[in-house]
Amino acid sequence: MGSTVPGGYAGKILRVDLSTERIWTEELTPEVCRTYVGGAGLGAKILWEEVPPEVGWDHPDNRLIMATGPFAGLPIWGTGGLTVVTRGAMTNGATNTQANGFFGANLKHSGYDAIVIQGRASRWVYLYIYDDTVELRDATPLLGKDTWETQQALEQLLHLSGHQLSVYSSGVAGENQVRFAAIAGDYGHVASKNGCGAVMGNKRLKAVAIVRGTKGLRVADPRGLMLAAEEIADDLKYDPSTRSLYEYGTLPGVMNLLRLGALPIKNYTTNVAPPGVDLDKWTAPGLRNGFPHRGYQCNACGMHHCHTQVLPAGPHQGELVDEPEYEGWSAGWAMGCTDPVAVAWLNTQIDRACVDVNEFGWLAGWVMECQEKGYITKEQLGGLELRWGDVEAANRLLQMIIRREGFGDLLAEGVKRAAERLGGPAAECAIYTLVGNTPRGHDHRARWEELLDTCTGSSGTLDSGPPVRHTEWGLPARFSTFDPEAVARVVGVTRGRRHFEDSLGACIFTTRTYMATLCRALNAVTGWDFTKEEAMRCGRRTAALLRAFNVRCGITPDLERPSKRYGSVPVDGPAKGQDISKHWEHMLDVWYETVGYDRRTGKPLPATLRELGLEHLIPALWGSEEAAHARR
Amino acid sequence: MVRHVIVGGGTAGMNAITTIRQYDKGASEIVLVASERPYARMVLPYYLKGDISEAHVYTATPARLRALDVQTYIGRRAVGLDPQAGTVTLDDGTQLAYDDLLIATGSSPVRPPVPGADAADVYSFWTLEQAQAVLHRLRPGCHVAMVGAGFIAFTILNAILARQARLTVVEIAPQVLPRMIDAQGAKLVEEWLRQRGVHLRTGANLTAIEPADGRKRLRFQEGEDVVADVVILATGIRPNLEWLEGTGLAINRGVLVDEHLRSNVPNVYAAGDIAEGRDLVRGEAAVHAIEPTAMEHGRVVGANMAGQPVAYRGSLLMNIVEVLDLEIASFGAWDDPQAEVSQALVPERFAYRKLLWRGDRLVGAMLIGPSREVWTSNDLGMLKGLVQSGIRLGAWKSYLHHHPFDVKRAFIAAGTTARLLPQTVLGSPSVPAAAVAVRRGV
Amino acid sequence: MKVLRITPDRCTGCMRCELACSYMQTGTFQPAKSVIRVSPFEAYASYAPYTCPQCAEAWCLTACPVEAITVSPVGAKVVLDDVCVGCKLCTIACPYGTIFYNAETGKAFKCNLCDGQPACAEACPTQAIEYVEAETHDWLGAFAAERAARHLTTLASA
Amino acid sequence: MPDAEPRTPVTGEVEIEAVAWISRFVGGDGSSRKVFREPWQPGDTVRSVLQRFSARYPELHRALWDASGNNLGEHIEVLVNDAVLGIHHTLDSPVQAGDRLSLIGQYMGG
Repeated sequence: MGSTVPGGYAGKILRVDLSTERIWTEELTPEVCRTYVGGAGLGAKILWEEVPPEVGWDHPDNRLIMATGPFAGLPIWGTGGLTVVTRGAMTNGATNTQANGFFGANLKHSGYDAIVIQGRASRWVYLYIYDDTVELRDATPLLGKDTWETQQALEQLLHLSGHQLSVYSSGVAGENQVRFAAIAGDYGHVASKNGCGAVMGNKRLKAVAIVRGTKGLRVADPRGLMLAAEEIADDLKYDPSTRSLYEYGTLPGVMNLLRLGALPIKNYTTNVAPPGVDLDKWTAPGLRNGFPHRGYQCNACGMHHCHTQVLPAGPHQGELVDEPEYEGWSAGWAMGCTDPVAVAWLNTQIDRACVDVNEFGWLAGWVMECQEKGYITKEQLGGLELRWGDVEAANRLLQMIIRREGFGDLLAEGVKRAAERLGGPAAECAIYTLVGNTPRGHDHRARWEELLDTCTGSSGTLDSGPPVRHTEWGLPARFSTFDPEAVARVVGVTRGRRHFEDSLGACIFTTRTYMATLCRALNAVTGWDFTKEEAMRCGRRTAALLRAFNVRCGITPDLERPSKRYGSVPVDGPAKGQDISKHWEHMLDVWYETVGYDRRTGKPLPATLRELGLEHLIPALWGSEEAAHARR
Repeated sequence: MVRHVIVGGGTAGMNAITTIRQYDKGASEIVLVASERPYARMVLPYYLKGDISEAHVYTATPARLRALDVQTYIGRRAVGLDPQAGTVTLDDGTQLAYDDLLIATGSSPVRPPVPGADAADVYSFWTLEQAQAVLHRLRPGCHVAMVGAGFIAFTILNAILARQARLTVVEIAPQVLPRMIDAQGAKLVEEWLRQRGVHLRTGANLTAIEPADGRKRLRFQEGEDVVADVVILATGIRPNLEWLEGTGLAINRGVLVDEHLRSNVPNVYAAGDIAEGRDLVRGEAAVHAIEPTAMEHGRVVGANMAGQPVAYRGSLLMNIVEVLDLEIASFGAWDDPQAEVSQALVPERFAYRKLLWRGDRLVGAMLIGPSREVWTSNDLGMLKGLVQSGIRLGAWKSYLHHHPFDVKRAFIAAGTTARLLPQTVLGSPSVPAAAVAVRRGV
Repeated sequence: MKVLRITPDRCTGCMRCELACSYMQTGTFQPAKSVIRVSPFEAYASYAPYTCPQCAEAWCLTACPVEAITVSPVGAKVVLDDVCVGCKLCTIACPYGTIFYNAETGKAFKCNLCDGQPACAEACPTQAIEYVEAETHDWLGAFAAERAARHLTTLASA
Repeated sequence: MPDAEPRTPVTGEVEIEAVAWISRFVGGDGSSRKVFREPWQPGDTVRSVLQRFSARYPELHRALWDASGNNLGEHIEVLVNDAVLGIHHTLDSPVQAGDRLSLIGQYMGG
């Protein structure tokens, strides 16, 4: 253990060069810890420093960073995950995307805070980590296996069971560099955004397998840590805004968003549930208790969030599946499927195939609509009939995509590229941003804050996320989602919070407490004296780094807008008639001003960079500092 | 007042004394004859390694023996037994009359029949005295030749290496630990030792030990000589039975005893290395010259001598030794040639499990794995529990056959805990030995 | 006496008990040194912690050649660190697999019920582990037999 | 002295619907929904009806309003006749008999 790092840190970054099969470690300095904390912050720093613009997502020099943070492996709820930072395949820009489970805890207990992978292997390998034993091993026997099979195979090979081994892999989708391939592990935890799994596949890295290590983690103030952990837990349990999350995870989202007009139904063609759907099955208790289920929590987590369930009926009765998150359920609705059992099955097929569930939802929904309207023919799909709600057909499409078979090869490029390739009326039905990503599983036409956030995010997904305890920043408790000015300001002011959360090595669901509370926990772990202001500055620093990275990669503000369908006007439901397009430019004006970025070029302004301690980016972004001064 | 005479102050003898007192609270006379001050032989390697002081080695201080109200003949050796008269004769001619007698005289090391093996400066490592002599000779950088690669030899490898000595181990058998693990396991252990700088020579037939300029030269039937600064012999032990010849005691490899550890001679019991009693797994009589058997024998015989008719289920053969943080253990019928075998080997993790089956019962097991591994000591105990309990594993047999490393799941799901909870030796809660004392004058 | 009552149905496999336990035992968060250990059943869908039953006639205690294991005021069988030499006889004597050897300290270690305030029970977010007055019992057997059946069919045949 | 009070002429009711999770705060089990009928009073606004209603359910009150008790807190969304607040209605918009107010938990996913 590095003697100088603060409490909570293992003190080492594991470096792997797949081209040369060289493995080494790098000490983490206390300064880097304090400045970037970990996870997304640490990843952003490395990405900026080591991936120049000419290194695209599929260049061997691209870095695949799997980082934890100071909370990982400690008894704070939900502290087993990892944050993947890389130059992603969907936008060819930055991504940071989180998965949970036990990867992070196991990595920390083996003595590492992060893994940085570069190069491309000359053979398929998997990375084996157990304390000081770190090896690249032949992955030939694992090829063609899905994420669950890969983990099972390694458990059998290594003779380890349960949480003694964490395996994160990218499935067949990763092997075939499907653009929206994800990285998934621990049976149901997915870092899904921006094609991080395609990067993994491009590097010929089949999996990362970490044995629960034997090293100890010290913290500055153990008693303080336990108290802060309890404080966070109590807040999650008892605060009205998080109580339903505590009891049901994201399940309540389906009914809530349906009532708000934000549940995406049949590829944004309606916001009203079809008649005859038993909506009681879709309430949180309905979804939870409609299946035999058991809690399946991440490291040290007391939430009743992640669950495993057994399919109670249908053609796959008796199969064990991961209880879908809201996003999984909503992907079903996007395809017009209103049978929870069918959606639950499909969701696990998507996890195992290892693609982003949202992207697949939009893709399948889009193909269904296009086939119905005759824009895509059965012949084009190799004889496949894809009718609304048919999950078996959707799974066949999924299998075509991950193997890049026939039309699947085009669809494997994701919604935007496939739509642009097809053009015509088909393209007009497709949901995506011009940067190249797609939204979460919401109808953002009834959630303007997330539409703006999704388009302006630098990570291939939304950056700010739903506002959490935003009154901490002087914002009003409630704002109308259709108030362009208020929305843009909230998204701007809260930008950085999630980056900070995503640097801690904790799940972004268990950090839904006050920033001040998170700081108390962080300080107990590290011995620092973070205030919520410093924490927010830290998060904004990460956001600015990722933004600077994207600008350097050529992602400019003109791409920050929704596709035609994505930015259209709801035709029915609670948000009928609301039209964001009229307000779009103004929203961007307000947002840019709030975050301190340049409206024209997208760059963080020199003053912003200085405020965030990122002066060293100014020459690279702005040329000489004088020029920058002259500009602003 | 009943008079118990205990010959031997090792593990069996001391456990017997403590157990008698636990039951009778002092209502009997106890006489202990011991050739040395009672000490724990298992602890000698740690003394040699320098982890503990000499005082730590002793199991029964004079104060403890007083507290237990034991009359002692320390430094005395029993040389004769007259069952008709009910007396034991000591080496100084003392005659001790007994109402009942426990023979627990243990065993002694065997020196190989090789010229020079009996020299005074060729050491055994059995008694405290011998351990002290070896200790005295070990210097950093000195070259130690260990003759024998069995359990006893292995218990002291750590100590020798911790003292920064160079080590050569020579063994006549084709593998190390021939009476504890199979050839496949031995290969793993040998590789582990070689990687850590131990020089191994198996299949080595020693022909002579000769003086060589203050050092010793070991000659072999084949291959180069070994010149060492210190030679330690660890070539086996045999029970100390000589003094019992002609007494009418039924003796096979040891003194044959029944389930109450009684010999064929009335009022004469035997326990520990010298006793040949029931083997738990195989059911037949066997000498188990191991510490756990000595302890259990001592407790059972103590209870019986105190008038508690405790029947002993039998002793389970088990050995554990750790070399440089590699755990090596075997249980029960680990070498049963008729048993069905399940095994798995992960060479890169130095992990090995071997399970031996009769029907769906586990009759023996072998385990090798690094100490730091989470499941090593877990599996150790659970394998012991499965063999000891004799539980039928049913469908779990097939599971264990495919997953010999996943002992825990099968152990738990078979309900082994419920089966084990009532399976005890004496059937009464343990009392720490230090808490057992005779209250005089009550 | 008060024992750790385990209700396996409530366990979600979060391993928080292992973290809390290892902290109490070693001063660092180091689950490899936890003396309560969570086992998977039913193809990963269910988990349950397992620890020392504090059996009355304690195999570990009687096996120790140097009397390094004794009974604490709360009835736990505890290892006296300054007496233990690390000979591991207790680890092969205990048929439950719940006494361990620490290669770093060279000592045996086991559940000591944290002197009457077990950290695992306090840390468990679902009350799967409780410290209550009860008879020691095979808390997991029936649960595991039922839960693990699925695992037998799905994996053993592989 | 109820007789001395001027009687409020009740000419209708406003429907209040606690959806799914929010029904927990008004005696429900969190599944499905719970519907109440609140007597309409002249001059009622969205705010006044909700304040009157939530006064009877302390848990709901705490979740629905901010510290001032006058503005919505961050936890519950309000629909008026199935339209999100902010489209046709604000908190100060008049409510008519027969209108329906729906209370929906804030979405915490994504």
